[in-house]
Amino acid sequence: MRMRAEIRIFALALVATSVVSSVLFLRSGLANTREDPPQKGKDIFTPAHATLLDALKDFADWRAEPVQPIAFTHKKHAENQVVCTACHKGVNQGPVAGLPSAKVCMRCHAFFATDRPEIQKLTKLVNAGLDVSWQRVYGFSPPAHVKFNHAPHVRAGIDCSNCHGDVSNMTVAVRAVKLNMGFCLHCHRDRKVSTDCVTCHF
Amino acid sequence: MKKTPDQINQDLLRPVVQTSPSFFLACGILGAVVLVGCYAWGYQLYHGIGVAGIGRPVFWGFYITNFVFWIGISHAGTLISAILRLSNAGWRRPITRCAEVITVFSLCIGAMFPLIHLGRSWLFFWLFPYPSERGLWPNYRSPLLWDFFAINTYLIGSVTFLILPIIPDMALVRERCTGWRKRLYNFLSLGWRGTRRQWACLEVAMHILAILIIPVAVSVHSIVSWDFAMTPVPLWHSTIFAPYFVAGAIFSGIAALIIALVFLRRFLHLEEYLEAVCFDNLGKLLLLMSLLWFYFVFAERLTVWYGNESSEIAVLWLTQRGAYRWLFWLMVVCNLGIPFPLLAIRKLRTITGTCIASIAVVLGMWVERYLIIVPSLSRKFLPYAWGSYKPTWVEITITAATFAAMALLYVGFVKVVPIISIWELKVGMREEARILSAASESELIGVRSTASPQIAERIGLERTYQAKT
Amino acid sequence: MAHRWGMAVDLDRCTGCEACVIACRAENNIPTVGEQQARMGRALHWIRVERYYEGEFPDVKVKFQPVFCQQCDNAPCEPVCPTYASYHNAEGLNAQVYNRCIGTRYCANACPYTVRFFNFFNPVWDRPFHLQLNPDVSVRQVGVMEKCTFCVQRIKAAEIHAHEEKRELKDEVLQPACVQTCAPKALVFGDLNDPESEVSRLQRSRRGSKLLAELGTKPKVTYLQRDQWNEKDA
Amino acid sequence: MNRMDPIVATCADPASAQRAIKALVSVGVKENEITVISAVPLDDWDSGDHEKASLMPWLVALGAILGGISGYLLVSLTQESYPIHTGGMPVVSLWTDGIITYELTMLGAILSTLLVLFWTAPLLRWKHPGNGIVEGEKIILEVVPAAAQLTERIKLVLQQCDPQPQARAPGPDIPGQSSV
Amino acid sequence: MERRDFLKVTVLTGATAALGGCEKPVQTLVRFLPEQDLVPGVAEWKPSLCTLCPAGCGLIVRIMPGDAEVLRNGKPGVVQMNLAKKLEGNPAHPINRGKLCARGQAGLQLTYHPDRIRNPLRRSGPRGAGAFEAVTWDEAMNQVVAKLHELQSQNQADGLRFLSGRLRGQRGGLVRTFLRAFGAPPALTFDPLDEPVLRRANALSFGVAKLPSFDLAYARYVISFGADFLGTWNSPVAQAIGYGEMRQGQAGTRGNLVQVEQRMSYTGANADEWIASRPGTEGAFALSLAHVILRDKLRPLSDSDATRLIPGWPSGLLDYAPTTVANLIGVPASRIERVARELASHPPAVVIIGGAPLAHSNGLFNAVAANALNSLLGSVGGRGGIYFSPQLPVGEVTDASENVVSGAQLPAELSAAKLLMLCGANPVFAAPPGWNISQALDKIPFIVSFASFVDETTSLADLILPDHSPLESWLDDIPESGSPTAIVTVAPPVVTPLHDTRAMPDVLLAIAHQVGGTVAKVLPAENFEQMLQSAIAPLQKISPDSALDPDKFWAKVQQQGGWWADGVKARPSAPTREKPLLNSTSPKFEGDAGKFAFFFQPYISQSFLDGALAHLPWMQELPDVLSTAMWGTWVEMNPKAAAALNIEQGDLVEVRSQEGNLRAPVLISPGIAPDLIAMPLGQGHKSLGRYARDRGANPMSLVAPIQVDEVGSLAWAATRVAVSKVGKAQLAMFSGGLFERPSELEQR
Repeated sequence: MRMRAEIRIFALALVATSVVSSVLFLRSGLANTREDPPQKGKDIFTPAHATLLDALKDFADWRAEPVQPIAFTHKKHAENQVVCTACHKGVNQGPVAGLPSAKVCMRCHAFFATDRPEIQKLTKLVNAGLDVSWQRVYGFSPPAHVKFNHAPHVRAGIDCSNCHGDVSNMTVAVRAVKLNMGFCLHCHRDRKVSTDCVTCHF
Repeated sequence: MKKTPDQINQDLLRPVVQTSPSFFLACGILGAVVLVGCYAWGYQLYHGIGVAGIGRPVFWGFYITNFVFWIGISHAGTLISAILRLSNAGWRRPITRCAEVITVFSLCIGAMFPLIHLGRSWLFFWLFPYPSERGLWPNYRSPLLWDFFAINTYLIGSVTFLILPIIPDMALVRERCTGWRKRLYNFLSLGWRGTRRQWACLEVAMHILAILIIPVAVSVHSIVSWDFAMTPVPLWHSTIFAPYFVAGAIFSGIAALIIALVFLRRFLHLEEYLEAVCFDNLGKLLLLMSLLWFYFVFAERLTVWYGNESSEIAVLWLTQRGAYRWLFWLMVVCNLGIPFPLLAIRKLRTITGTCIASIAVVLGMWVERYLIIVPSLSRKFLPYAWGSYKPTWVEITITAATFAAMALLYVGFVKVVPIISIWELKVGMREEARILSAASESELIGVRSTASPQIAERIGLERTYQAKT
Repeated sequence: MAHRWGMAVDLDRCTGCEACVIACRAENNIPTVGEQQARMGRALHWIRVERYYEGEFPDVKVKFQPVFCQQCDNAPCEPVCPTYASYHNAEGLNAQVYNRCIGTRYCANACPYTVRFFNFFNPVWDRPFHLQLNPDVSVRQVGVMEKCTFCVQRIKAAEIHAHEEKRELKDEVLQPACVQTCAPKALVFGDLNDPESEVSRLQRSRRGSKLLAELGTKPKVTYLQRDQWNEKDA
Repeated sequence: MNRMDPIVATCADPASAQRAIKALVSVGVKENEITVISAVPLDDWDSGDHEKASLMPWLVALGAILGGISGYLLVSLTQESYPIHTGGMPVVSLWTDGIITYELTMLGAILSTLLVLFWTAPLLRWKHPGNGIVEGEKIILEVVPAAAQLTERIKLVLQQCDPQPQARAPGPDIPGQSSV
Repeated sequence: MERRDFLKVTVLTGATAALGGCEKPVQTLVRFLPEQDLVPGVAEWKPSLCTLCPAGCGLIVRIMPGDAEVLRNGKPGVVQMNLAKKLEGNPAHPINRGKLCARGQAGLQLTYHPDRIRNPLRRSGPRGAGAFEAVTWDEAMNQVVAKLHELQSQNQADGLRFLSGRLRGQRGGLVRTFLRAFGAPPALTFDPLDEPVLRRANALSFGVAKLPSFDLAYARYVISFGADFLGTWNSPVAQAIGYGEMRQGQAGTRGNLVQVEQRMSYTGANADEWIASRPGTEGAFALSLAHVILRDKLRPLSDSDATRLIPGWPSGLLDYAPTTVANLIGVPASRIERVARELASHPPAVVIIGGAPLAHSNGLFNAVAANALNSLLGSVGGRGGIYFSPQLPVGEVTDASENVVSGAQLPAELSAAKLLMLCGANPVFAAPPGWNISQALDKIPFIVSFASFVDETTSLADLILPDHSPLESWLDDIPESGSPTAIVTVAPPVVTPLHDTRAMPDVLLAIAHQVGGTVAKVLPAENFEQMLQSAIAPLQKISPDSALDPDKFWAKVQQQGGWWADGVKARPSAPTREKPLLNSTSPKFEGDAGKFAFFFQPYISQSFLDGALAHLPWMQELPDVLSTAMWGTWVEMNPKAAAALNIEQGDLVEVRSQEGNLRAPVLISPGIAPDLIAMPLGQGHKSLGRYARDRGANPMSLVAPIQVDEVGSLAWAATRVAVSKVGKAQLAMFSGGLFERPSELEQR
């Protein structure tokens, strides 16, 4: 029976201290009586991913191969001596290589290969005042926080194929090279150029 | 009472082989709380760390408080039991395992918090020194990395320290059950047979570990303190922190141990094994640490006040007169005001007394960690950047869940392993017997029941005696 | 010769107009957090104008003091970062490598100037506000620390441009957003390794001092204290 | 050679066990052929078993040294591997590396203790779990004579100095009932 | 576990979606052909013009190509277009010389604001319910034209009213011509930032009805009566540039700034000496200074138009001896003496007056007194003094300060209107309740608004013809002050319109053409661009590059963002010859001191001006530099006064005047007189988009409709209020401490 009493005191003490402490906690204005955490849409902030699946995909680095609306063949154009910079104009001017609008395509394809189904697709689009919504092949995810600039690389005489594979022999461009940080660093180390983090991350 | 080895086996193995409904009840309740905590963490992972109350300038809040707190609790076991083993204190035998279990589990829980508090928890593995094609390694100058190494070492050490003495008991259980249990315990006993050589090796190993674990334990909490002391933050950047934290850790550790013992004593009916003498001695230790703790606090506060350095004094006033004064005095009461009388006065140093004192201390030490972290951050050097902190339900829930998790793990462990080291207990009894025979041949038999106070005194059983008469 | 970027803040010129704050916001894609978050101390202002009152009515004075990352040579934020997300680059910038940051927020605690800001959530711009985002600066995702970078994107662009034109990069072609917009010219940016540069000159000024110099952080930002107007001012 | 079944006997207490062993030795059984199994460690028992254990501290020390070296190599080699500048502090600083080295030293020691124990005891051998723990003062003697012809004499000896020979270890029993 | 390859490859949409957080991917939308092929990632700078305040600073805009979601004839899609990324000051512009203020920087958000009106709207519910339906431009235009024809047919042409903020340059000219030709009275102007009192005073003193400019760079002693000239008053950027030079511009000398006011304005915070005087006594203060100077012969006795206005000037202003007025002003005589002596002994010295001192019933007197002091100090037109920027008559514009109906006549004028055209004025929000603006508007049969956002006034409109954002439209301006050279700024659109909007001038021209008759005749221009070109053309003759081919000249003007030439100085027109001798009148206040213990002073907000910028999240989150408050309003109180009512920081207080009452969190500020309550304008919107709506309180709802004598404009600082504590409030503050070395008390 001595035990029972002890336990009762024990419980009492437990309750008492917790009550006292919580009271003091509130009293000292340190307990949270504040608004709920932000809800999606309601607040200025929302979570990083719409669904858990997206989050996992992002973490596992998984994504589908892009499907281009028009089966553009780099090979053909390369064979016909169309240089990369003819379409990817930005590549030696700034960060982004860029894609031309369908207008540019039509400069030639108003006359060339007009019978091909893909070209007809293109023509139909342009007549409808629409552009081709090309899907991105290469690119960096936001959490990578990386700012790549094409121009200096082109100026340094790095061939496009170093990072994009032998596009001139591809039909639809595919991701030939896995552009991860190791890939970049490897090249940078070999060429004795800066491996300072803020060269790319800012 | 004189227990035959068989009785001991029965008493101590009962919780393992028999399962009462209250066990499932406890697991159910605790498990529920833990699940809520998991939900809270998931919620935080999904929305972002912002669902916690931390902001600028108080970037660390409940989570780091809990981290320090649990790491502190972990000093209960291993350190205490190691010291007691080395000093070969007889009364340690029933409590060592109970203490070591606390260490292991509270370490696991404590080590979770740095992960929980990360802004991008999913990248925690960047703390590991693993080779990557980036050639980038973690920064060994960061106290957080010291934590990483220290806690891992300490965890491995304590687990080893815990399981070695368990092996023989596992073998014992193996011998007394059938079916899947037998297979299980056969495995857990690692093929222990109890040969002379095994016993000899085990004893040496335990001795070595006891020696090793003490400096590790000290280093762990020193490093935890350096998480703070390495930064130029008012009141953090102080040389007193390492010993201060170590003392505080042992302080809260002993308290946690006492609470655990009381629970076990009650719910596993171990009244005859966990005798008053344990609580008495632990109580004395707790008293010592309480005074030591106060000594450190006083030294720290006095230096700051006397130094009168503007940024430091701001924090001092904030905690002693400002918004945090209530918590500050709560801390002092819990860590000194309540324990001191209860433990200093012999009459009050009963099981109940030590238990109440311990509860107060555990609470007080949690508050102490909170008061170390938050006020300093909210009063950094530039007054313009002063701020405050209020926890949200997420932090509070997760905190509560960790306490539940601790209890749950403990209950689970008790279900699997006899919480009192049976063989050590038997060795203890044998030694007692020998001391007695040395004391007086005549009272060799049944001494415990009829021992005269003088003899009892000599063999340090006085408390038991008092409790009985 | 390598550059060593630094700044000088003339508190006598500064009017505290906070144009720098918005300029920084626009240049560096700093998200707006909303009232509730702001109340929780989560507003992000890489540069802020500190206001300190002196005295009581009617003899009140006010001191304005723009505070931003001091780009310390001996930065407390750097050694504590377990992943080198906060580190020192060759030009003396305290870089914050967002992608390497796992969000321990240790650097923010260590920083005595409290100029580091944390992304507690993923930032969102109510469309079409996202159209005004600066493509040269990455949008910091949830859980990473951020702070003033001396507009490193402008520095990098200038370097590339200079390299392209095969000439040495001079600091007058280069200004962070805050400096560019500062009407009373209170903020001056430049190369501390160039003794002729304006910022070096100001650093040698008799009014020059460092913020919290006693902590030994060796900031690269010099504050020129407010001048006194004296009766017999020639 | 095929290992023959051990001859098992249970002694009432250490004293009788020791007597039995003396007798066995006298009939030519080597001491290392006798395994003594007890519920609790037996002290004041003269035998060579401790030598095995006495190796342990040295091996542990070795493990510690290995741990320390690997720790120091880890910090000192890896830190230079990326050309990263740091603020006021050196990349490799003995003060901080010391901590990591220390922790890994301890880790090495602890792990080696565990391994050495497993090796010397020996543990992790789950075969023949039988003839296991006995109760209280009782002691099981397990004799595996090298020479088969000794078997009969051993049994005889064991009977003379009172232990009851038995074939099996005490079977399982449920707590609550009286144990062996 | 190791995840080396964290440079991940994602589709473009992934990237853009992440930019905007998690939004629905763009690639589900079709992609329209761009107008011209742009090279993404490459930036260029184009000149433009800041229209957020009357200062008229020049801009350069950083534009880069990007993908924008647009509607093309009802179909959503993506198109590549130039996007504005950053605004900077135009380095060539004489006023702001490459610099810009916080508001100017935030102007960028006007273009990309989510709450912009994206197409013409027609009221679909009862007036004020805020229910609108989308209509096509044709429908909308036809409706307007029909209404106008209706007016003409009922020959109620004078029933047309045009209410706007100050429309300068060709926009103003266009409107004026339109109204004149239509037979309607001149445009009504409502602009709380305007200083009609000062204009009037300058007309009396100097014969120029304009806002003044100040050559601060060379001033060695500046005394400012309530003018927040570094923050929001007149031409802040130009004045801030001058201020910087005054402080540290010339080696060896440093100008001194003395600020006289009751509530420490943001300029006062920068002052070397801050003097708290009684409200409305600034004129007396100025004259008292003048008295000392005259008495001690510190300056030669000047006799100018400015001084002649002041009774008792020749006799040395005996009534204004410091000892006499010290109590009235609330400043010790010794201090007045000292300041006067310093003022006289540090030429060039200049006196500035503006803001609250002019917003009392005796505002005109205060202004004229300050002017007189200026002319006594000989700082009119001189170096380091006060001067008037020249303005060239260009096109339709004869003079920017052409007198327009404003102030208290507004309600009367409005109630006479049959059709109201609304452009850039929001009187429902910014006018005192006593004017009953909304009642007046309710009576108007038809209201057309050119607004880009649905503000309080526009929400009462029957038809909304959304204007382009400034960056999308042709802009021009003829700044009134801030530069010694004559300026005509012109800027072409820098970005293509994002939504289905049209520029107000173009719409007005189109309406004019459809209305026909004289209106069409006097406005032949195809579009606003043509108007501008023809207006600018004559400038070529007086400019250095007169030899240039006109088109080249036009191109040059566009590419440098306007036209300005040195040496074209202003010639003050002859002083207007009606000179009433002004008698010092003490200010009148509404509400008796017994019941309403405090003076009330609303002030122009650093962030929102009069409230027109409250919808910009950047400005909402910008900590007000003195209070460090974000996303709300507050009531400033002196610590002692607050303690007396046991009000403390973080309390919610109710402020009552005879006009109304409001509730707001209190902010204890050392820099305010114990008998004064101050509140920033700008918050308390009932409309104006998600960021401004239902946030904070609008101090104008307390202001009494008292007029400034002889001017008739609103005396907004002439109200008395009472304060009482009603509870606790939460105000988002950026700062923790007030003091750099906090007292023990504050550290709690």
